[in-house]
This record gives sequence, C-alpha cells and structure tokens, in this order.
Amino acid sequence: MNPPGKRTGLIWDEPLLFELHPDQAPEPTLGARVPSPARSAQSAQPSTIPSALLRETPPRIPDLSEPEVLRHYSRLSSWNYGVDQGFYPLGSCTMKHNPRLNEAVAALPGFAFIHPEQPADQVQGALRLMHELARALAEISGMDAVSLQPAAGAHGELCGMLMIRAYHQARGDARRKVLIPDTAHGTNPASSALAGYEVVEVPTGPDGLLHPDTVAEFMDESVAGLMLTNPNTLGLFESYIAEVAEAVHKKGGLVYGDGANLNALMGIARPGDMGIDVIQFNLHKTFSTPHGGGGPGAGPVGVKKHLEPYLPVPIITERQGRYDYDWDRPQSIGKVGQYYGNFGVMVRAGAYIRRLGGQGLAEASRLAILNANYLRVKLRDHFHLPHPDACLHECVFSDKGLPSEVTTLDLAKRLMDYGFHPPTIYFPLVVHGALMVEPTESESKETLDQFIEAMVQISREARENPDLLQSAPQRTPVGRLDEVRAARKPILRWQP
Amino acid sequence: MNPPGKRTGLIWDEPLLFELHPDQAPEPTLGARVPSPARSAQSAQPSTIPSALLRETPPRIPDLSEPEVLRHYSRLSSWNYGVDQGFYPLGSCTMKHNPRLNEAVAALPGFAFIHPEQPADQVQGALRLMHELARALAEISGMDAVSLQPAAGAHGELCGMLMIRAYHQARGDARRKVLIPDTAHGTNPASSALAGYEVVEVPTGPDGLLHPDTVAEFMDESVAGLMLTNPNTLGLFESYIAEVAEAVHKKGGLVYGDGANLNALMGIARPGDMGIDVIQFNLHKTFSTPHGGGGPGAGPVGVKKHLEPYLPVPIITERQGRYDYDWDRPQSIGKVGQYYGNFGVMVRAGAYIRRLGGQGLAEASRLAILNANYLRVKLRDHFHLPHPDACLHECVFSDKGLPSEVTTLDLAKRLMDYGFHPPTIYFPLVVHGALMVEPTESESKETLDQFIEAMVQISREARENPDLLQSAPQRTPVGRLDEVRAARKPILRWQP
Amino acid sequence: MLFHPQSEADIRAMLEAIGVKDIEELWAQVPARLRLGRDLELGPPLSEAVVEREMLAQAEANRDLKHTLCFLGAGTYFHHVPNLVPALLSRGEFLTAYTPYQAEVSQGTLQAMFEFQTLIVELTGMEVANASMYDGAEATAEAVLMAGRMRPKNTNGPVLVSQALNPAYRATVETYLRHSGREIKTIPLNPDGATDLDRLRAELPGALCLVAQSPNFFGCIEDWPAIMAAVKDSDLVRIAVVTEALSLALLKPPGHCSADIVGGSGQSFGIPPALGGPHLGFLAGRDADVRRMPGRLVGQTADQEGRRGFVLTLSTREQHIRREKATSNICTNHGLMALAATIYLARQGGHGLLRLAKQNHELAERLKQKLAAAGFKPRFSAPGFNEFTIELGADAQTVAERLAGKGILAGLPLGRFFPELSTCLLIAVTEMLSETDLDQLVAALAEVKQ
Amino acid sequence: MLFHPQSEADIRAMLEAIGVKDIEELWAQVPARLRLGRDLELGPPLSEAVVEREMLAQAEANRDLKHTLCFLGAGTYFHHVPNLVPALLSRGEFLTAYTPYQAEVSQGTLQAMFEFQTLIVELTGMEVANASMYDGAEATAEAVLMAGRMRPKNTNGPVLVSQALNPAYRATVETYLRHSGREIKTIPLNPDGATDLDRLRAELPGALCLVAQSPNFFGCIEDWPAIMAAVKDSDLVRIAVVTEALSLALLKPPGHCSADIVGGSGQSFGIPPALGGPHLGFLAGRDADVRRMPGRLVGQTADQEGRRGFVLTLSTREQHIRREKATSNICTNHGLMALAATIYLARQGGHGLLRLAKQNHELAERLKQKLAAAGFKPRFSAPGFNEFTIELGADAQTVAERLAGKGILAGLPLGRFFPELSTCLLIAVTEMLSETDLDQLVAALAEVKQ
Ligand SMILES: Cc1ncc(COP(=O)(O)O)c(C=O)c1O
Ligand SMILES: Cc1ncc(COP(=O)(O)O)c(C=O)c1O
Repeated sequence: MNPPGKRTGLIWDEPLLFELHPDQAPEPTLGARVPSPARSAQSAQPSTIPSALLRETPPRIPDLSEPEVLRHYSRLSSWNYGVDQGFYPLGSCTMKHNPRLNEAVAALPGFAFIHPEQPADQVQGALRLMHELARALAEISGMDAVSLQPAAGAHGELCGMLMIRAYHQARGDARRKVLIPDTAHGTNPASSALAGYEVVEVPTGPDGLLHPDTVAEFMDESVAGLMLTNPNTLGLFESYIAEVAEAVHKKGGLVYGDGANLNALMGIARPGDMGIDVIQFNLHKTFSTPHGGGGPGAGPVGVKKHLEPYLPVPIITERQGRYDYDWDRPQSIGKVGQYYGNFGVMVRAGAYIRRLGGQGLAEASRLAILNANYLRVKLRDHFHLPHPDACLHECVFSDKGLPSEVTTLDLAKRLMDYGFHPPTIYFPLVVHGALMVEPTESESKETLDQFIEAMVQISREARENPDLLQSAPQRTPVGRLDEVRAARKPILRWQP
Repeated sequence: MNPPGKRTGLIWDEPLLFELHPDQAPEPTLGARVPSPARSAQSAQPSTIPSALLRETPPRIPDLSEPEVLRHYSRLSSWNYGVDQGFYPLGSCTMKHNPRLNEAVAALPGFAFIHPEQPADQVQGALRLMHELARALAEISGMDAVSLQPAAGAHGELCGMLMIRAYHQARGDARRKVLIPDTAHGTNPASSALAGYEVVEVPTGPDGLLHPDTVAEFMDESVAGLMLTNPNTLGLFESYIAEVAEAVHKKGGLVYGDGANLNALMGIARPGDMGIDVIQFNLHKTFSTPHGGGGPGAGPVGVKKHLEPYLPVPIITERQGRYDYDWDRPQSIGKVGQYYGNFGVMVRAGAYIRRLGGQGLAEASRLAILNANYLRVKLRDHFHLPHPDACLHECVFSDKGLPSEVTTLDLAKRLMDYGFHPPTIYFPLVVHGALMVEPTESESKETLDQFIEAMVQISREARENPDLLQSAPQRTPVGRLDEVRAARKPILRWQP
Repeated sequence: MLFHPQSEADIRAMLEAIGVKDIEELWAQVPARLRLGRDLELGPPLSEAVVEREMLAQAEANRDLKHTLCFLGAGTYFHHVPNLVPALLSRGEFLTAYTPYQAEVSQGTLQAMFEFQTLIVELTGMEVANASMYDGAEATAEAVLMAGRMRPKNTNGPVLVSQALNPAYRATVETYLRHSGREIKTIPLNPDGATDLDRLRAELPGALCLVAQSPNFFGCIEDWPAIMAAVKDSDLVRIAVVTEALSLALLKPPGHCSADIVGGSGQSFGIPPALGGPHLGFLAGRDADVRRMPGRLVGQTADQEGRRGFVLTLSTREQHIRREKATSNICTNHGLMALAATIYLARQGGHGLLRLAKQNHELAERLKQKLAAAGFKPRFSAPGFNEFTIELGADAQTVAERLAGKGILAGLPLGRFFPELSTCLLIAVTEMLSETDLDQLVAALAEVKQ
Repeated sequence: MLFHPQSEADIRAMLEAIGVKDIEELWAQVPARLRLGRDLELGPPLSEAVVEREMLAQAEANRDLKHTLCFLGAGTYFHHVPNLVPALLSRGEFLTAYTPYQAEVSQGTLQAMFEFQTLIVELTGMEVANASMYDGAEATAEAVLMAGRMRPKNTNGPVLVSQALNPAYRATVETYLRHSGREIKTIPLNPDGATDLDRLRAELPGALCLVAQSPNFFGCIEDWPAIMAAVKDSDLVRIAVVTEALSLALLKPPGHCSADIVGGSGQSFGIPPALGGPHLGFLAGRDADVRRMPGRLVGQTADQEGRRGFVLTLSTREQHIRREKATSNICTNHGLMALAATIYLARQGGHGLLRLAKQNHELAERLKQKLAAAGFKPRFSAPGFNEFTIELGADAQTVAERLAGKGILAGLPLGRFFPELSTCLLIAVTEMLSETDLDQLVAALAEVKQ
C-alpha cells in the first residue's frame, strides 16, 4: 500500500463560473460572438410582446468563450472521483463498471434525437427496445408485466405503492398502513408516506432478517402491504421471504420488493418466485448505466398479473411486430412523469443485457457475491461485522471496537487518502456507525487486496495514531468540510 | 497567484499495463471472456497454415477486463497536461483551443468509416470536403494549388523539397544545396537533407531577420532554394521577405516557406504574395486540430502554378460537381504516404474554417498577436528579450540576466509548480537559453495575467531562492526526471 | 475478458480464502425452492460489435429529428446541443460518480451543482433552487406538495390549475394527489389563450395554490404581473411553471413577479429529446421556504483551513435522514442533466442566451406571418414566445400524419388533449429551422389544405 | 463568445498596456505592400449548429462501411473499434497535449508510449520499437533509409522489393529514394503467390536490403523462415513489412526469424479506416541499431527520489537536436493513434487477440471454400490469413462496380496495380462479417457471373 501523499498534485485553484469574468461586459462584438444558428435579422426588441412581460436585463451569466468553459469544467472534473478513477464501494449503490458501448449507442441520433410526440410509426425501433427491455426485466425478476416510466428507484417505489393503493381501492378496501422493516432504505418509508400511507416500522431479528411471526403480529386488515428489500441492506438474503409474503397475503396485503439490490440475484433467484407482488428495478445500479454524479437513473416497476391493470399509462404494446402506445387503461394510476421514462437510460440497460445475455448477468451476480464475501472474510478480523457469517453482494461493518475518539466518518475520510472512495456510512440505521461495503463484480482481486490492506492499515492507525484519521483527508482538493456550518447559515447560491 | 502545493493530490500509483496481471493466466473461461463477434466454430488450430509459420505462444499481453483498461488509462491521463487543463504556451506549436465540434464531425460514420479504396462515387462528400479544404488553404495562403497528402509539417516540408528537386531536375538543372537561416526549426534542415540536399546555414542579422544581401551572397546556381519560416521562430516577421525571395529567384532558386507559424498571418498577409513558391500548412497548429500527445497532424502543401505538376498523386479534381482522384500526373513526385493524407484531421480543420469564416480566422490571428505582445511587454522588464520591440504570435526570452546557477530548464520546471505547462525551451538555437512563449488567441487576459504573475514571482525566486527552481517540480506525479540516465543505458521496453 | 476482471486463479484463491468450495455455497441462505434452477432466457452473450450493429439498426428504425423538419414542441424542444456538452458529460469523473455524499472527493459535482442552483435562481428570478428534479411534470407535482407544506393548515383546499398547463404535467399532479382527497380545479382560458383572471378570482377562497404555466401549453405568454395582482390578497401559493426554459432569457421571470415557487423543465438547455427522457426538472423557491423544499441542495462551506468548499446540506429534509417525514422521497435525481444545463448556460452566456431566445421568438413570429398569409389563422391572440396554436380548419391529426409522411413534423395535433381543438396544431419553432424550412412547412400545409 | 475569450474591455486594456492604438500597429513590421488588404473569401462565420448540419450532410454523401458489406482490405481493414478506445482518446488530457517534451507533466502519454513500444516489440518479436510513424508506407520508406544507415558503406546497392509489397508502400519508397540514385529491384513471385526465393538469391550480391511483406499484398503468407534462410549468408538488411497487424497474433513474427527491421501499419488496432488516415505506422528493430532508428523513443528513468518515470530519449537521433544529420525529419508523429492501438491491445489481451486472429482466418477460409464451391478459384495457392485473391474470369473492375451498386464492396480489383491480374479480386474478411454476409457475396458474385 503506498503511503499517502508523498508528492503533491496539481490542484487547480478554480473559481466559480461567475467569478471567471467578474464584470459582465456589454454585449460582445461581432467577431467574438457566436454567430446566429440561422441567419436572421437582428431586431432590437421583440415587437409582439408587451414590454411589461419582458425581462429587464439579460440573465447575469458571464459571457465566456468555448475554451474557458471547457477548461473550467475539465478542471472541476479533476476534483471528482468516479468508478473510472478507482474503487467506489458505496454500499447499496452498486457502483459497477459503466461500459462505453452503452454511451455510444445512447448517443445515436436515432435514439437521442427523437421526439416523444412523434407518431409511433416513426419510432418503432425505440418502442421495440422498450418492449424488449420490459420483457427482459420480467424474465430476470419473475414478474408478469413491467412499466419503464419511473425515473429512479424512489420514483418506482412511489409508483408501486400507488398501484397497491389503487388495487385496494378498486376492491373498496381502504387500508392505511404499510409495514417497513427497520433495515429499510429511507426512500421506502418516504415513498409510502408520499403515497398517503402511515408507516409502521417492523423490527428485524438479531439475525438481521425479517421473521414471519413478527410480520404476522403487525399484519391486519388495516395494512395495505409490506415493503422490503431482498437481499436486505445488510447484504443478507431474507430467508423467510416466502413465509413473510404468505403472512402478508393472508391478511389481504401485498408485498412490495425494493429491487435496488437485484445485482445479488440475477440468474440465481427471482423476486417474482418469492411472493413479491411489485418491485422496482434500478437500472443505474444493476444494469450498468452510469450514476452521473447523482442521476439520471431509471426505476422501472414490475408487477404480478393482479396489479397489471394499474400500471401507469401509456403501456408499450406489440401486435404482429408493430409497436404502439396503449393509453386506454381505465384502471391505471395515470402518469408518474412527463413521458415514458428515461429512455436514454433504457437504451444503455438494453445494450448491457444484450451484451451479457442470461449467462453473463448470472456471472455478474455470482462474482459480485464472491467479491463481497472475500472482503467480508478478509476484514472481519479487523472490523466488527454484526453478521459475520454470510452476505450476498455487500457487507456491513460497525464501529464497535474502534477507539472511542475515532468515528466511522474518520475512517471513511482516511480511506480517501489511500485513494479509495469511501463506502456508504451510517446506513443501515440498525447498525451503529455502519460501514456498508459493496464491491460489485467489476473489481479485481488485486483491487480488493489493496483495499483490504488499506483498511487493515487504517484500523492500526485508528489505534496507534488516531489523529491521522481525524485530520483526514489530506490528499483531496479541500480538507474535511464543515457540514454544520453549511447547514446553520445556508449559502445556496453565488452572490456578487 | 496561489503558492504551490498547499494540499497534496490524489496521485495514483499506477503500474505498467504489463504489471496489472503479472502472471499471464491460461485462456480465460467462457463467461469471463469476450464473446466472438460472429458466431464461429472454435477450431483449435488453423488448418491451412503450416505450423512452422505460426506463432508458438500467444503474445504476452495481459488479459484484462474492460473496467481495468478503462481505469488504467483514465488514471494515466490524469498525469498528463493538455490545453484543456491549462495554459500551454509551447512556442512554435500553436497550442490553441480544440473545438469539440471538430471531434464530433470527424467521428461521423460517413467520415470515420469509409475505406480509401471505395469507388469515388461512394465518397463524394469526403472528396468534396478535401477539395474545398484545399481551396480554402490556397485562399488563406495565396498559393495556387494544394495537396493534402503529407501527414505532418515535416512531411509537408519533405514533399515540398522533393517538388523543388523535381522542378530543377525537369529543367535539367541539378542543384545541390539549400539555404536555411540559423533561426530555422530542426525539421527544415532535416527535410532538406532527406530530399538529398546539402544544407547551408545562413546567418540572420542582429535584428533577428534574414537580409537580402546575406542571401544574395550565398546564392548561386548550385543552390536549389531557400527554406525559411515567416514569421520566423523568433516571432518576427521577415520584413525583407520579398527582397530575399527576389534574390533567390534571380539565381533560379525557389523559396520554401515553412507555414508552421501561419497563425500569425491569416487575413493579414499571404505567403503567396511574398514570393514564396511552396509552403506547408500545419493543420494541427493553425487550424485547431488536436495535438494528441504528439500527433496525428496534417501537413498539406501549397504551391505556385509552376510547381503544380509535381504535386503528389492523386490530386482531387472537381468537374461539374463530381469529384474524383486524378492519378494521371506524369511529373508528380509520386506518393509520400499510403493514401491521401490524414483525412480525419482534414475534417476537423474543415469544420474550423467553416465555423470561423474569413473574418473569424483573421480575428484569431489578430488576437494571437495581441496576446503575444501583451506577454512581451509585461515580461520584458523581468526577463531578457533579445528583440524587445516587436513580435507577432510569439516571443522569445533568453536566460541572460538569470543568476548563473539557474537555468532555463529550472525556470520551465518551476512553472509546472504554478500550474502552467512550460513554454518551448532552448529553441531557437540562436538565442541562448531560449524560452519561447506562444500564447495563441485562445487564452484570456486573466490567464495571461496569472502567467505573468507566476513568471515575475519565479524571476524573484531565481534570485532569492534558486533552490526552489532547481528542485522543481514538486507538484507533479514524479519529480524532475533524469534524462541522462535514460539515454546512457536505454530501457525502451518493459521486461518481466 | 469482458466486464469482470477475475481470472480463474483469482476465483479459486478467493474461494479458498473464504473457505467455500464454490460460489453456490455463498447463497446457502437462499432456500433451495426459491432458486431459479435454470438459465435466464435472454440469449447468449454477444460481442460489442454485434450489439452495436443491432442497436444501430434499431436506432435507424426511428426517424430522427436531424433528418426531419421538426415543428414539434409541446414541452420538449429540438434545440442545438453544443458538442462541448456531451464531451464534458462523458468525462468519467462526472459520468461515473454518484451522489456527492463524500464532499472532499466530489467537489467537481458539488461546485457544478452550486453553479446550477445559482443559474436557476438567476433565470427564474427566485432565491433558492434545488439540484434538480426528474422532469418538469414531477417538479410541478412536487411544487404542489411543497405548497401543502407551506400552508400546513390548508389540508383540504383545492389546487387551482390553469387549463393551459401542459396536460402531462396536469396528469402527473393528479397522480400525486389522487389519494390525498384534495380537489383539482381547472381555471379556464380567455378567448385570447391566456388564463381567465376573473374565473381565477372566483376560485380563490380557500384554495391551496395556483399552478399556471408561461408560455402556456398553447404557446401564449401569461401576464405574470396581472396574475400576481389578481391573487395578491389571497393566501394561496403561487406556482409558476416553465416548460420552455429558454423563454426565461427573454421574458420577465416569474420570480420578479412574486411567484412563490417556480418549477419546470430545463430540457432546452443542452439536453437531447431522447423520446422524453432523461430530461431535467428544476424547482426554485424563496429562502424562507427552503426547509420545505424537496430535493438535494448544495451549500457553500469551508474546510479547517478556511478553503471554500461545497457540501450537500439541509439534508434533514431528505428521505435518508427523515424517512417518512421527508419533504420528498427523491434520492437519485437528474444530476448529469443539471450539469448539462450548467455547461450549456455557461457556454451561451447571458447575452448569448438572450440572443438565442430572441431568435427563436422572431422565427416563430415570421412563421406566424407566413401562415397567416397562406390563410392559416392563429387560434389565440395572446403574444407568444417560440410556439403557437394554429387553426387548420381541418382535422389536425390527419394533416399532421400526412405531413409526417413527407418528413415534416408539423406540430402537435391538439385533439388528443382538447377535443374542442381537434382542428388545431401546436407549432414550435427553434433556431434549428431556417427560413427555407418555414417556407416548406407553409407550402406543405397549403398543399394539404387544397 | 466563440473561441476567443477576450472581451472588448480586455482588448482595450491590453492595447493600452502594450502602448499601441490598435492591433494593426502590432504588425508594423509587415510591409504595407505585402498586406492582404481585403477579407479572406471564406464565407461568414457560421454557428455550430449550421456547420454540424452541413458536415452531417456531407458525411452522409458518403457510403459508410457500417452500411455496406465490406470485403475491401488491401492495407486498411474494417475491424471493430471498441467504444472504449474513442472514449479514452477523447479525454482532453491525452487529446490536447503535445509531444511530451516536458516529462513531468506528460507521464500519461509517456507511460502509454512505453507500453506501446513494448507491445510492438512483443507482437513483432523484435527488440525495440519507436513511438510511431505516420503510416505503414512511410514506416517502410524510413526502414529502407535506416538500412542505409546500418550499412553506411553500401552507398549504391539496390533495394530488393518483393513484387507482393503493397503498391502504395512501394510507391512511397520510390518517392523517398528517387533522388538518391539507388535502384529498386523487384523480386517476382512464385506461381503460388509467395516471393520467389531463387530470384531473390540471384539478386543478393551487393543489395542493400530486402523488403518483403507478409501476409503479402495478395494475401499470401510469406515463409519467413525460408526467406531468412535464403538470405542468411548475405549482408543485406532484412526488412519485414506487415500491413495487417492482427496477423501478428497468429503468425510467426518476423522478429522470431531474424528480421532486422519490421515496419508496417497498426491501423487494425482500433483505428477507423477514415479514407486512409490518420492511421498508424510502426517500426521495430534490434537493440544494436537503436541509434540508427528514426522517430521518437520513450525510455524509462527515475526522478531524484528514485520513482520510476519515463522520458523521451536518445533524441540526438532527432531533427530538433541533430538537424540535417538526424536519422529522420519526423517531428509530429501519430501519438494518439499509437495510444489507440495500445488501448485496443490492452482491451483484447493476448488470448483475445489470438482468438480474434483465428476467427478472421477461419472466416476467410470459409469464404474461400464457399467461393470455390461456386466456381471461383483462388488465384494463388500459398496459405493466407484473412485476405486472398480470387480469379473471377471476368473484368474485376466491372464486377466490383456492379456489386458496389448493390451495397457490397466485393474487394479490390487488382488490374489497376497489376494489369496481368485484371480479372482478379483481392478479398478481405474480418470479424465484422457474418456467415450470411459471406453467402451474400458468393450469391452476388454468382449472379453477376451469369
Ligand atoms: C436499497 C435502496 N432502495 C431504493 C433506492 C432508491 O433508488 P433511487 O436512488 O434510484 O431513487 C436506493 C438508492 O440509493 C437503495 O439503495
Ligand atoms: C516552425 C516549425 N516548422 C516545422 C514544424 C514541423 O511540423 P510537424 O511537427 O507537424 O512535423 C514545426 C513543429 O513543431 C515547427 O514549429
């Protein structure tokens, strides 16, 4: 492991965009400015718009040249860490490799430059792609029908919960509550609440799993359903999932499966075979589409037959090789977004699925599990692991046993000095000072070994030289940032 | 100016490709390997090739996955400095902005995926582009005809010198020598030698210019021609160019103009109007095509009427809107490369010329001159400037007045610590310890001011704290590298 | 090797370290009867070359806008995407990072988002903007929910929605509200195409919020000053929606007219249409309401040594901290699209953006005149920006289909959304169209009319 | 603003600092009569959108290989370009840097070039390779000049060139040699398509070098061991040329058969055909001759603290140091293309490259069989790699033109280069072709034959 920071790096002292040309010049002169895309007479003032409806001054955005903009964002990018740069074991986020084929095909004019209101017969290739992607997701998950409309995982959750709601409503069965295990991701309760449900937290057992008995206890006719993630956020497979689902179904409830962790299951087991009624897919996690510094993602939602009537409109249909939009679905929950979903993300996921095929996807899951378990075993002697004996695609350590002056946050920041992106921290909430590591299948044994070595060294530093952790990171463009100060007196925009 | 190196940067400790997976594994198994592009039976051994003609072992290149390769070269790239990263005033190289439009259009399948042996009627768009580019270059330079075949500036020089040779030969006039001023770029004498000429160095005057009298002195019937650069490598316009050319022509010689510095002249003056008979263009300099870490460039060559018969074959012709290759040119020097030149580079240059138009190109030259003169004036009190009163697109400082323990090299290395790419050093040879600064038009006054401030500060450091210069650079991935050691016992390839 | 770097030797070594015989042992927790027990039926792995070829064929089975004359708008606009934008977005440092939870290694994303927030504030005339929403429709729905949080006592008051709100936005708001019991009331239009202020005034009492769009769905510019004056004495939350963000460079921003929330789509800023997504939603509000806003916010702070830096902030509004009490469930947002818009706006500059907006407007006006000369009357008389509704005097769907066959996307036939407008076409004009293109449309329409 | 960042205020401030009234004053040195005094006639500045549209139209006026069946090779091969390659090449750090004169800020380029040199050494079986040449033809010409430096006493001996050397390579060598007075002698072929070793032996005395290509222009694999045996007792410099670099993964590399220099084209390694350029030339030699090599060399060294690093080295061979005594005039080379090849080879790996080579070979053999079954005989019997010459029994130019009209680039009609082969077609087969594609060619040829 190379000791941090022998040499200093060229870190640009890059100002904010607005500080690049601090004094806004008057309208630039002919030569220096961008010629009009079409040759049009330059009239001073739009004639048909009353001046009361016009802006008084142009927006205050500096007038820059292309090289300045290019350099500004190129430099800013160098302050960022992506999967392309190094190991990014952000738990629950599946930071796998983003194949460049995906990007190339998504940029094809036939995909990028088609208008959502073009007649269906002008976009047959796109509709076919969507139709085939939906079918592939159904096959992977064991669900009966899939809508690609939601824009992200949380959006898929909301969509799913609204369908559950519509389902009950259609049967005149007004239910108020949704059960959610304490291991759940924050979006689960938030989505349930957004769908108008009261959230009831269900405790998991000491084994980190949800138990059918517990669920049965909470289950009654006021409960619309249960929302759970499998494998859960501890990286554990919910072994009692079938029994849990049965307990829910017995009382007329439905089971929502958060599919964010599907990277652990492809070709191994299918949510649809476990009693799950509705699930969302995170294409930006399992299906290799880039995370973009926080999106865009895509959160298609899959359902069993009984929920199909409630899917958002439109649905893409196929009849004798012709694809079309079906808007005529009276029981649909309606639209959850402006159009048909994040098509550009679907293209990428579609390319990935074709490239790997069934075999390749299964191998991805197998190797993701192998990688996580390797880390689990290699690190469990150095960091406390609440569930030391098993995991699927990720494993969660706690801060137990760390010297009291050292926090999980310190540990995360210190990892930066070793050249790694930190894992997810302080989640799931059921683990104190959690450190959630998801290596994904994309990492080599060499990389994992380097990470292990760094972690072991840091655990030693934590004991012998805690200051190294507390003052970390040292090798980043800025030192540890004061989050409290940011929140106390928020500065949320630049001001001259 | 921010003082260098407060924070250390994430510098990857990236091994060589061959060290990534040190032990070459046996052929990887099914799942992990790239599926065959076409489904083809996998036979063990090619049946029709005698085994004596087959390789004994596969090439020793590690078998890596896509994410590993992506990360390896992404990391390596972060050790590199491009124009996108910052100011790159490499004199004589015209490191101007590379518009991204150029890259996009060059990548269009209709340009990138056409075969040089396709029938002309399948590549009419490409031939038209070449034809129009040649015409535009003729207009810019004032020459009569242009061949786009040479692959770089030096290649264009060779091509031009071979044409001069063919010209004399055709007239039964065997001449042996070529005159080259002492300010010339190294490629000039090298290209002349490659064309079989004896090189005679001609001294420039104390004003840095070539004088007609001097040239006349050297000129006789054994001299095939003169090769000069205008503006020359001191950034000075050869004011006596017309008289110099006359002196050469009078004795039956021809004048070769090295067009590498054309960025100083567009729309201002034209080599073809100054008595120059043949010139090469450096598309990667003047016409904004990227330098690619050392190419590819393109070095089209323009000639006056009397040299046109000697242009390399083929020539692109146009007749009634139909474009074709003309191979039937009996006096041609033949081919200087495999096909028609670096077409991909031509596409980029063509886009640039269309985008800027005549006005925009002139403005580029005007601002390039402005920028260089601003640096000249702002720095001339701090660094010795052999020709302090004038320059066009670049200016050349010397090491005169620097403390004796400090070299131009030290100064260059210290600039890196301030976040700048160093200028060209030790060229032109006529200036002792030269520092040759070419800002180009792409840089803002802000950037120039920062550079000036850094230079001024370094000149102070040179006096007060020379060690700072001698031990520079500190902020780069490696410290100053030992070039002597590299040359003494060359290690030119990786070995296990 | 493909995307997985483990060699067989690696796999063996790892299995040994873990202490299992094979990978299957690692999912012992999965009950046997829940296992799939067969291969997924998704075909064999394919080479990059083959997938690329197939995808190219599928892409070419669509008629792309670069090979049509596009007068379609209606919430998605075919503007030029400067090549700088995809070139920068494709940098792995931006493309393959995630939510900047770890600020010190994410300053690139964070500073760019801070710039984005500032740009949206400047364009909308508001005080604070979040770091993106999914799209304009979702942003609008979230704006309505935010209004509910801003008026916590108003648990039942209706949402007033201008009839000229984009129908997809309207539909999304409906989906988000359906279970809440809150009513949605439509404020109809004046004959000139702008929202009827008398009808609006009549509905004010007890209403939670007003949602109006300008330029509205029919291309008409709403008179923000007049609307705001009409609701001046009401407690309702004023939500302004913008679907053609370019208009903000030319028109008086709603934030200069006392809007409380401005939401909409930023697709016009360097984002390709892509059959409707990913686009960009934005949401801006007032400083006082920032803690009721949904979505991520980037704030400025400093490190120990006082160096400026940026972090995600006020996250107690968010689901990962507040769970069911969060202001929204949004997690992954549209960060890369916000970056696209940021780069786009930096590239245009204030003057450049204004010039482009004027150009769009003028071209649209020119087309209006040409159409009028050919006998096609605008349906509404209110001023417009770059889009307008034309009365064809014939079934617009039929006309549009015939022109589509000739490579002209003449506009959106309005009958599907407003049966009473089935002879009307909604036409958008951007800088991608030349004078000749306008003439071609007019000629084609005239031909069809005969 | 466009590409120039100076505002008017900046320009004024700069002029003032310089002490001139306007920019024109700065070219006082340019005599008035040499000034242009008018605008360049190159049209007005155009927006990015307009140029993009025009260039797209011009690109689409070409028939690209992604929309044809391509059996054209002859020195340029239509292989798959992995998307990883352009994605990495487009990173500004690589794309917009120049020759790595300043090593400490150029380690990315330098290490990659060092890897490239190593890869070429490994593939050719030689000891040292330079950091690229322009293309295969120029590399070959430079190899011949290098041979001259290796045998300084042989000032007059002829250059022996196999008749099956790519004609464009041959032509380029001729151009480079024309003024030298050195003769070029052609070594003809055996009927089987390989170079005639008897004729070669006959020409050995006094010759400077032998230039032979394998697989040769007609697709035939030359028997390197036999050729090298034939020239064993001669002092001549053995130059091996490779135009289809992929063959090096399958065939015995010339460096394993005592070649002195290996030069050729690396275009097959991730570089698009692009109407013939930019491609990639490579040149490899023996350690003993390194100081006689042309072109850049990257060498390993260390910094003061012993950290490994890379620099340009042995530059006393180069024009910027040695001027007219340099080993070549090359300055700007094809660095980015060398990087493309490096990334390509890293992506394929040794086994992957071999597999791909086998696949190319097998497909070519399959096509040969299919053609034979349809009555088209191979012209030569020597074994081939992925390219071969077929006898059509009709004018090949005519046949090729007819097939081109049907979207099939059937191959190169050889009559233009070898009149005696005017009924022959040179056919290349790569992994971009499927079984069906092969059948289509056979069927189309059969149809034309009737
Ligand atoms: C377990 C889990 N569920 C749901 C989500 C929400 O997905 P998204 O961020 O796409 O909205 C996430 C994402 O972080 C997650 O990890
Ligand atoms: C003045 C001058 N002439 C000629 C050349 C040679 O051009 P190229 O490097 O393209 O061969 C250069 C390039 O550095 C130059 O600066």
